[in-house]
Amino acid sequence: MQLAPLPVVIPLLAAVVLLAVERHTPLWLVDATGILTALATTGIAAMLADKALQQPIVYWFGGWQPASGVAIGISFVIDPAGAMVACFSALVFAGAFLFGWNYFDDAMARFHILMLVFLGAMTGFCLTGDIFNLFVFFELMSVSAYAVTAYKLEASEIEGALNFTVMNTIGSFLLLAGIALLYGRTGALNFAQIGRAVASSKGDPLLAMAFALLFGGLLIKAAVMPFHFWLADAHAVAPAPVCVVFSGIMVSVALFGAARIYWTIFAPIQPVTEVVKSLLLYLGVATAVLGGCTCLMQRHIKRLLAFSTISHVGVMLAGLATLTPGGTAGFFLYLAGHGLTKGALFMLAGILMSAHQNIDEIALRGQARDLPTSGVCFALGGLVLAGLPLGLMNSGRELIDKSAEGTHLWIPYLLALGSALTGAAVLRTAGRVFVGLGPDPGEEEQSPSKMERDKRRPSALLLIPVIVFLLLCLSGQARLVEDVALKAAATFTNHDGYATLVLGGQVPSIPTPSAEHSGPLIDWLSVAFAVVVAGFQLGRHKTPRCLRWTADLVAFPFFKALDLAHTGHIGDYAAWMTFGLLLFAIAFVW
Amino acid sequence: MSIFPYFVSAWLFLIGLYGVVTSRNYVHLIGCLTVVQAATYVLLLAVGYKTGAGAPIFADHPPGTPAVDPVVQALVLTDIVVGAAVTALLLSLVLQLQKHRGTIDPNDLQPTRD
Amino acid sequence: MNHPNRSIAFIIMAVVLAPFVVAGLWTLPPFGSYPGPYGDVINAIGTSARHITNMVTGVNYDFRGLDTLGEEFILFASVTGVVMLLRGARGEAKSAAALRIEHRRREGRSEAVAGAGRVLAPITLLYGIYVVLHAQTTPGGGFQGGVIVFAAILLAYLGEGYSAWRRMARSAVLDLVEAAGAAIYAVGGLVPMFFGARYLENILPLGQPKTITSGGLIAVVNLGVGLAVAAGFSSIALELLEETRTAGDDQA
Amino acid sequence: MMLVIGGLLVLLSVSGLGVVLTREPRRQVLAMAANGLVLSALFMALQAPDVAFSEIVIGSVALPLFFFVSLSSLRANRKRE
Repeated sequence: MQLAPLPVVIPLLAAVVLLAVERHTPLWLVDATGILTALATTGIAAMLADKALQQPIVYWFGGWQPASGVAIGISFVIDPAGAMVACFSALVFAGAFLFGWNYFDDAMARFHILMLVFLGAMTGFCLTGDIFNLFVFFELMSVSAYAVTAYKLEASEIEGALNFTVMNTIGSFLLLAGIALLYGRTGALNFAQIGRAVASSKGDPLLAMAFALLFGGLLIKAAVMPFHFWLADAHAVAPAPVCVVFSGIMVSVALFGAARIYWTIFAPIQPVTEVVKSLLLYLGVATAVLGGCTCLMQRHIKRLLAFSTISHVGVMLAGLATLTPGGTAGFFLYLAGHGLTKGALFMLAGILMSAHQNIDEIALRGQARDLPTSGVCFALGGLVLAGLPLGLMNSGRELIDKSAEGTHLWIPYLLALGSALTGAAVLRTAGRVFVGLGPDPGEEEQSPSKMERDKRRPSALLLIPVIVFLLLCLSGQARLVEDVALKAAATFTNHDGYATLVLGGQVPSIPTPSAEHSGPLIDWLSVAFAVVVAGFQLGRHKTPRCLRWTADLVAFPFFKALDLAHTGHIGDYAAWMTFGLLLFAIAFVW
Repeated sequence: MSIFPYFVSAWLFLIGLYGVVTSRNYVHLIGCLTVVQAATYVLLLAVGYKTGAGAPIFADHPPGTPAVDPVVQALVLTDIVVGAAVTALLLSLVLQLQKHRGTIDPNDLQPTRD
Repeated sequence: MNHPNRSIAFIIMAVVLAPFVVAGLWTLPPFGSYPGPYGDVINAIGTSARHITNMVTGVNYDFRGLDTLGEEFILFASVTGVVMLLRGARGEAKSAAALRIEHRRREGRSEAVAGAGRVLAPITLLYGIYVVLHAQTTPGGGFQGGVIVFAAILLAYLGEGYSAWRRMARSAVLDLVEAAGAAIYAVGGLVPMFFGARYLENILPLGQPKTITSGGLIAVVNLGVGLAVAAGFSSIALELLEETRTAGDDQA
Repeated sequence: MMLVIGGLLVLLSVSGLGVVLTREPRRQVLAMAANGLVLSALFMALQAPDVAFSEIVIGSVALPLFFFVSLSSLRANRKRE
């Protein structure tokens, strides 16, 4: 049996069937269909990953084998990395469906239909070996995401959904323009074939422009600064299960696509490599730190978590931009660890919404004392984000740190600073909301600025996926996972190996690189810093006045300026995006 | 002439973006997005063009006669139809915006800030 | 940033970007000298491999059929999204169809318009079906023909007026047709796999060139696209038209 | 042929600019329809009849319709308030 097309086809077919029968189907059956489809996709992708670890699979749709080095049809190239990311995406979807059990009772099956299409698009995006096909799945991901974001019709900030739509649409145009340029040069759409065709050209402005356009489009989706503005607005409106998918997997999958394009097409081109190693690495570090700072400024819990996602995307980008198998393996592990942790945190935010009909940190102060388990999970999530040396996220982090040290010794510290700030923000929220720490804000502050309403559901039931996600993340520290990730990264970063695999020739065997870790010292430092910052913010009113003033004087203008940049104005966002493209252009001249 | 079509495409892309940046009305903004989209179509079709070649349809002239690239045409064709559907989705989001906020001018919308 | 500052900032950035764009485009192959090889290979093998004369159709539904599957689902997702958003906002989320107001105020339309609508609708419909069916031979196909069929349905609105039109264009039917169209494509790709072929691989007889049954699987999936496009666009138009209700409609 | 293509390209850069600079939405819809016509003529000249066909049915039927209907619903909403 051919498994390769199934991770895409099964969710899409399930969506079609749901549309046809939705009038006669009770909600529990629709929910169950969603979960089962996602689990089936997870299983098939896992089987594919298992096969791919022995030998990557190339699957030509329509049976169109390439003829003398020219790809005629579209291929799926299933290497271990792609299959595992697809598998993980499906798992996150299963969690989101489980968390959304009985939640979407007022749109018949429409919501589930869109989520299933979203899932099919994401697996296709991970597996495809053709750049226009990548664009199609990118667009399919976006379109199904647009509607589910705006689904919460009570939400007051619907323009968040609209800004998300507009920015991502522009992103897809950038991507398409980049594809057109590459096609104009090479007359090919298959990654491997383009890679071979451009390998000979050195320092070509056309390729630089194509690279900037392709990466601009994908970095919009990945929410890397200065392309990131839409993300927080979208998360503020989207329902919790959708946020789980957005933060848990969508942004990191976009980075995965970018890395795929780099390794299969641009890896041998010297100027591009230089730009990735400089500009993208610095963008990653800047995103990590600035995202962390902005995260600390938020009091809307979903917005806060959204900014923490931006910060962690920066870490992932830095890992990829080191251009080493170690950093790439770190990215894979970090992708999984961060997806599970952030997914769990967004579910907890959903539980708060469901139990207290509010999502404002100040207004919720002490309100959630009745949810101790959720509180523990939330704090644990904060510690993991800060860098607790345990589990998948930490393994990934240590690999990334080690690779980044090779470029600049200070990079791991800045990445740790960003993560510590996000951890601090989450810990502060946990302390304030679940324990009641911090100053009493008084009546006026406590009244929510906006009406938020959510369907009430039993919190205990909703905790199941949260706990599963956290356990999965924390139990994954075994060396086995690391070895698999390194092996996947070795195949993933092999430019020539990919081309021979797709277009024929003997696949060279590559030695699996050994794992190099940074020590746990920096992790503990980061956790300690997070706890101190959270403690300082909660206990501000009790600290000596001079300390408070100094802190304000040093940090406040900077933080305020950062927050002011997030105007929520679509014109500003588009202007910032242009600025990002300009950065690419300047980096190439440099 | 040899690169003029590409410049027209770049021009359309940039003025479309300019429209997005400066728009005072979300409906107008969506109209500007269609200009950006048109830019990508022009670029795609321009790179697949062959001087003096015919359409890649061999109904009247036999296979083997020079024809322009059918691949870019297929890419653009589907994208035009799909683009219209996405535009409809954008428009329905704007309708929601009007219902909830009473305005469709980006300048009038309060920043999503706490 | 306020309005003038933002546009000035954008113009400055665009001016700075311009030389890079020029440099990049300058190194593209000059206009009119498509270097190949992809399109040339398709043009060379298309007719003999699939018995079709329209290569664009061949690329869409056969060589790169997976793209079109994705595009069809983009359409599917947009339509589902439009319906969910608009119906939900009108408080009709749980109803299976857009609410129909029986005695809705009639739009003022002259007899001439109505008559023209009545006459043109069936002609347009026939033309649309013709365009869908002749995808393999002449310009046209599921995408274009589907939109023409949709235009015919709109002309029927002009001809018959709101009530009669809503009785004709039912949400349930449109949903079913759209699902069927998408299913034809997705399942049409799946069936060959049970015969040991690849997803979307042609296992049907290729038929006579220049007939509507040529191309094997192309004829089948093209029909699926035609159905999905016509039904999808009609759904969008229907929901958008329901948005134009004014306050007086409910009582009238 | 090149002359025709060149002329249409010039026309297109003007009509595209027209769409952006027409700030009044109702008039913009007309500008978009005109832009769509120029585009489909250009596609025809570029030997892409399929694409031209697609553009003309979308650009002259579907898109203007969606925009017009949306604009009248926006007006209807405003009246209701």
